[in-house]
Amino acid sequence: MSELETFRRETRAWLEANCPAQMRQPVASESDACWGGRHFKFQSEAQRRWLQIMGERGWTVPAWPKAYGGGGLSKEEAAVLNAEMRALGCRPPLVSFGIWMLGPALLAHGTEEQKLEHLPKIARGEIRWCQGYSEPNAGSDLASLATKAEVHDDHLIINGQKIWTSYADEADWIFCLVRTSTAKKHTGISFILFDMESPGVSTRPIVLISGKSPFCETFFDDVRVPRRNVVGELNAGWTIAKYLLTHEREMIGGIGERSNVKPLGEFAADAVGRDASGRLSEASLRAQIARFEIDEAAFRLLLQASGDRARRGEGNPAMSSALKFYGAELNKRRWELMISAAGADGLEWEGERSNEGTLARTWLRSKGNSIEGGTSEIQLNVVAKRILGLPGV
Amino acid sequence: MSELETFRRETRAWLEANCPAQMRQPVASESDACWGGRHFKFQSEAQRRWLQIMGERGWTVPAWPKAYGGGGLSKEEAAVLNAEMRALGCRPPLVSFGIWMLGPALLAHGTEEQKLEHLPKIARGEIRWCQGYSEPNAGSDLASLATKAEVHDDHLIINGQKIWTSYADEADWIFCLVRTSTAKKHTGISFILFDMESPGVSTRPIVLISGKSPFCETFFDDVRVPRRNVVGELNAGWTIAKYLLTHEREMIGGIGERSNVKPLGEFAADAVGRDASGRLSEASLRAQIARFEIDEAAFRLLLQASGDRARRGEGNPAMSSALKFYGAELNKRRWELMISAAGADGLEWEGERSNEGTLARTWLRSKGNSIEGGTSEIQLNVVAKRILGLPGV
Amino acid sequence: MALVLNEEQGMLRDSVKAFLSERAPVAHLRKLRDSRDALGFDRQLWRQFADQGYSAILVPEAQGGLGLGAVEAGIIAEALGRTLTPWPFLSTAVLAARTLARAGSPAQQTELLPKIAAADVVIAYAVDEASKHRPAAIAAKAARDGSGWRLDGAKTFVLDGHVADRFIVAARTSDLGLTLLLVDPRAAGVQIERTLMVDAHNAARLRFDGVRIGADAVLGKADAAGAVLDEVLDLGRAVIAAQLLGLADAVFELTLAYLKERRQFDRAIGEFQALQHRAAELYIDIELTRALVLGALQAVDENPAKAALLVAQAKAHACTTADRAVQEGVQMHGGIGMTDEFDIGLYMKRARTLQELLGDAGFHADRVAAMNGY
Amino acid sequence: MALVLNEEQGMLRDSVKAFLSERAPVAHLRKLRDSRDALGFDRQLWRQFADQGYSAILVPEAQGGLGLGAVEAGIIAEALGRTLTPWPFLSTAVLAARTLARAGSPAQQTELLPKIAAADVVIAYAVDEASKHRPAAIAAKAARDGSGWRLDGAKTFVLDGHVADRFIVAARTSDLGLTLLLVDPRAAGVQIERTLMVDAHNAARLRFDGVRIGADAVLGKADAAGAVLDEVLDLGRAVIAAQLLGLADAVFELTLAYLKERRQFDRAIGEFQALQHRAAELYIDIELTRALVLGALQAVDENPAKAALLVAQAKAHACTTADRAVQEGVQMHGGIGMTDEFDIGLYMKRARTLQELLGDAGFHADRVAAMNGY
Repeated sequence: MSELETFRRETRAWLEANCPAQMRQPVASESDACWGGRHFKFQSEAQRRWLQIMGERGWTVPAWPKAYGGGGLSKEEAAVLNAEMRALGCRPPLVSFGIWMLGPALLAHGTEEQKLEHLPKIARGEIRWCQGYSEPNAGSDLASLATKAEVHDDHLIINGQKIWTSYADEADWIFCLVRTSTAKKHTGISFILFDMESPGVSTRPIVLISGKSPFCETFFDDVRVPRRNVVGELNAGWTIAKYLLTHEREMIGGIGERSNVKPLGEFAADAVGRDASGRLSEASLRAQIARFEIDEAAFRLLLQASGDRARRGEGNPAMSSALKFYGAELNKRRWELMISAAGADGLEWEGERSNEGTLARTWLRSKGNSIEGGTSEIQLNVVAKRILGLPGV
Repeated sequence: MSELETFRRETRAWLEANCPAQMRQPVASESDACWGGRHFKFQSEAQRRWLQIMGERGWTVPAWPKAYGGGGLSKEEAAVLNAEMRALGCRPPLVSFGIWMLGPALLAHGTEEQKLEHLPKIARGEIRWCQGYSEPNAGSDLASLATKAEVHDDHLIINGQKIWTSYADEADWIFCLVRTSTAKKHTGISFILFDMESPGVSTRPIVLISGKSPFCETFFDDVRVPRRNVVGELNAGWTIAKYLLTHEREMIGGIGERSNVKPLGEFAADAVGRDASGRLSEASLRAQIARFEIDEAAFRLLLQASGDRARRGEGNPAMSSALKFYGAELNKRRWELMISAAGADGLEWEGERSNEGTLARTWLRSKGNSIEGGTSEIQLNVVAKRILGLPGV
Repeated sequence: MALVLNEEQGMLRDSVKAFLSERAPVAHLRKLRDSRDALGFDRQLWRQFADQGYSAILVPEAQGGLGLGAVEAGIIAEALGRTLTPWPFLSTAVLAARTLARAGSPAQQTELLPKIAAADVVIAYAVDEASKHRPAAIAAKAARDGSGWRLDGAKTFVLDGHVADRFIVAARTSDLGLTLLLVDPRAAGVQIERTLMVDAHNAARLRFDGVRIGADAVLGKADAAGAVLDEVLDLGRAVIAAQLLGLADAVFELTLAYLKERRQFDRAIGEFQALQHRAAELYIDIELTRALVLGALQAVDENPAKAALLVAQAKAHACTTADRAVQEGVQMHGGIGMTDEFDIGLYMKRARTLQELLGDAGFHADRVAAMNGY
Repeated sequence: MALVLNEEQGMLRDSVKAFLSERAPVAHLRKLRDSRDALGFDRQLWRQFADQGYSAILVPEAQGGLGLGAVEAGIIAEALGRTLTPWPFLSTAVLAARTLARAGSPAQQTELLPKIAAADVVIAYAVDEASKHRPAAIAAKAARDGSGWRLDGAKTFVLDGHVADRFIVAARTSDLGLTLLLVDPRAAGVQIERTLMVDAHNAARLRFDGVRIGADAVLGKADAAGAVLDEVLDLGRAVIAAQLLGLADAVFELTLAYLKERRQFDRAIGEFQALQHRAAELYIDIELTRALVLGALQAVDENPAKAALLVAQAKAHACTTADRAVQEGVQMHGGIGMTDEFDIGLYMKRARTLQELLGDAGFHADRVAAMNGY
């Protein structure tokens, strides 16, 4: 038996023995996720315990080095762990921007001291992180950001405002882009970490057109941050930011692909009825849904083909922009057609019948798909320039 | 009875007495038009005679001054003449770029000598004109034109090439934009007139994707033109060109409005059949045609409203760009839907059954609507800048 | 007839616009929404609106109204579309007023029309029974019951239903025959449920269980309401199209201003040609809708033979244009457009409701095809 | 299975592309068209193509073919779509070859399949009878006549019909039953009219008046050809989708090069953002079609249960994409794109014919809806 097979057998046995039964139930809603952090309210003892024992083994971040709280697994072993967890229906013990975003950046650009300080706490779910990038006047054009950090001998003083900071009101620490020099747009930016409990930090939740959201505005008023909390060189944060943005874009790529939703045609036929020959009774809606399903099928296959090409080393990195663009537009179309099929009933906003307006709220929320994570316009610019090689203005 | 009423009665009587019966038949095809000129082959004696007697009265150009071969009529009288001709079904005695384009330009910018020399011959249909604007590398960006006219004491020497010169192979004279200075893009252009029989002028017809066309390429090889044939100041031809372009755009505005074509829905239902309840049997085509007819109805009403607003002095001149854009796109959609309804039969290219491919050729020809007379892109630029006031790049 | 407003109509437009932007701008709707106002509109403000004569447009002069037409009602609706003001204008001052004027008995007219003109009554119009508008499929049933009627059935998407003083209910009284009935909300067997809609305007679901209705509650002739209903629905659709036009206009103004003001990559975003072209196309769509809506309103007043076709075209076109306006509006505003704090979301929500109301673009395109014979 | 070509398939793609761009580029079609070639293609060149094995893809190895599948046939078609080469590939090497392989008797196979592989025979496929593709409405009728059949009816849009050595005719032999018949063009009662189409490819109309056909001319079982026909048509549709993909690719390459080269207002027109965004969207559409077409071809080979749905989706998507490519291609080229001298018009014409062939986007979208149960 190969070593990998042995690992698989042992892993399965360990998971079967240790994963609490409750943590093997399918995730019912977003609130089932375990985000960790200082103030996190565990939903159950099982959830707390699952995080703890996985954290102890470093299996919340199986491929990180053991020295930083990881599992020290090889890529192949991590894949096996993942597959076994899926096979047994184990919930992820921890979801976290620390794992997805800050961790990779620190591993690549942090000092040894920074890694030792922050990574283990991320791995054990002790510190919950949020991301401070966008500002009211620096959305797509991130390089325009204006939050200012005055550099002193051993500390920086930060003043300014961030927006779209997901879960800022529940996070313990923030990783943040700040301007440390106004000499040049891109080169005057630094990547910095600080505690959200520092004096001068405040947050305000953002209500979206669809209702409550995890987003916040975050304000910095003379926040004092030790100089050793700068990651990478001073004024060289743009490199790290770009690294993370690409990362983020890839995560969002699959947005158009939602398998847990009832097929549109079926939903619509149930909502508006069928004619004598079984066809959806609104002919023009029927045609639009068919066109949508065709495009959706094409998108699923393109996602698959892009993966297959990337595995062969034939992928174009800018393809993620194409997928982000199309996935977002497709998802918007899906919800337009859903709301159109649902008619007046779909426009209810409160009350039990509409499950507190779930359909209408999801429809409205989907409008953000083509804005967040880089607008559709930005993605098309990237495709035009980096794939098609069209000249810049 | 008002003077205008008297004029109406007399005009009607004169038309009834003098317009040949044959010239009161509806126009059957484009080849029924009388273009005049040195080499024009009249279709009939009636056509020749109708041109002659109308030309003698100056009623080919009723509102031009009598001194220049016009009818000297007031705007109101000219409108009455027009209305009476339509009422009796009289064909226009003469169609001519001289009347539509050069005439107005000469009236506004020509010297007395130029007016006396050229306008009467236009009015009597003795000289047929063509227009030399576009060049292979100066389409939408007309100011880039490169046909060069070297200025000498009393003459200019012209070298270069024009394209899209309608009927250049049948025209006697050309009005033409040439570059007389390379100092500045817009200010180095002159507006000049010359005889197409001048040594060094040659033409070549252009075949379009739809088949034969009136367009030509026109080549100038050391063509010698007297200096007095420059209209307006040397290097100041851009003003005249712009004047004529606006004129042309307005003429083309009505392109989407074609009343002599069978309504699309009827055509399509005849072509693809109906279901048991009388509906066009291809549901998605039916929906597309309905959307087209809605947009077409809106376009007709917008044309009407724009006229009504202009009459009140409330019009925006750039609205003609909006109408040109939409009319062109609408006409393209019309023929896409026609060809789609006609199916394989509509794709025949020769032979009696398809009337030598009329449908397919008209469909293909319509693709030029959004290119000729200013591309759709240019029209949208104009709308964005001159109506919406969006900043230029 | 020229496709432009005449002088009086122009004055009406200016005055109602000024009135609404001063007294009932979008912030007014927002306040009602956030305070979860039980009535859903401000009755006092609505009376002030009526004091200007705006509720009396379609009330005949004999009943104290202005006796004006669809064009004038459209002008009011267009202004209401700009400010999203949630008044019972459509239900009461348009649908009910025109029904009463066309089919009401002298007693009904004398009782109700002056109150409509004075904003002293709210009358809700109950037609729809399913999630999509399908007036041909009305199933609520009124059966003869002595000298009167007995009403059973359910209605949905009834504007202003939960605050109405009276309903006008379209009920089936025979296989092909419909009857319009005036129903008292307080009658036994009537159930009313307020539905809180995405656009924060009023609507309700109604149930009628053996509701007994007197003979004097019939509007016009029993079993023969089809023609009146068709005419009134078409008037309503044309007026909603005007409201969508006003909404699209307002959204486009907001968006255009933002394109000129918002800077990215060291330029106003309105300098980017891709946005310029999209804005230009949207502008043209709005102008097309404007011409078509006015044509439809004029036809309702002057050319009944062409009205149905033009109204269907206008409602379909206005739905599509307003939809494009709000989609582009949100997208071009970027993140700020997604926040509840900013008004554009309110426009998107209202546009969606108005699209559904009395038939969406697909419904009316289907009617256009049928009327044009294919 | 990975959604990429394997190594052999990649080599096939490169070799057929190289062969066609060298020996039969667009100029070749233009020459045939302008010389009004009576045959409509160059037989010698076609044999050279067959010498490479390209006509033998779907011919089983037992009959001297390569015994490959839809993916490989699609690779050839994609290349033919790029160069617009007017060979009887689809009719003979795809539709006829697969029909014979599936339903032909040993005698039929032995006679015809090796000739197909060698490009020694042209076999035209006669299905359509009206201007739109409607295989469910086949009305040409074959009645029993002694031991054989008697064929009456008409067919239209028959590719390569005027130069065919044999027809495969789909005829109705009972209310629900279809039969595929091998028909000799020289038989009494056959009328053939060449139809000169917009794309300068071969097509014909056929009439059959009491054409007598022997019992040995039936392909497969009489009255039971439905399943074979469905399968063959789906193969053909997937292959046409691949051809449309190649065409769209070629047009996009032409257009992209022009955007980089053509200057206006002192800039390359490809610098204008509105054109950049349209080009980027078109690029994405082409990539979507590419993935979907390969998925459909793979399903035809490996997953028959999913093939019909995927093929319908692929044909619909390819039609829409190719249409967008030629529309944008002409528009972005401006005046030059409208001239016959420039190739893009030839692509537009061919794209339109391929869209119509075996069902346009609307036809296949309708099938998708039906297969997905709404």
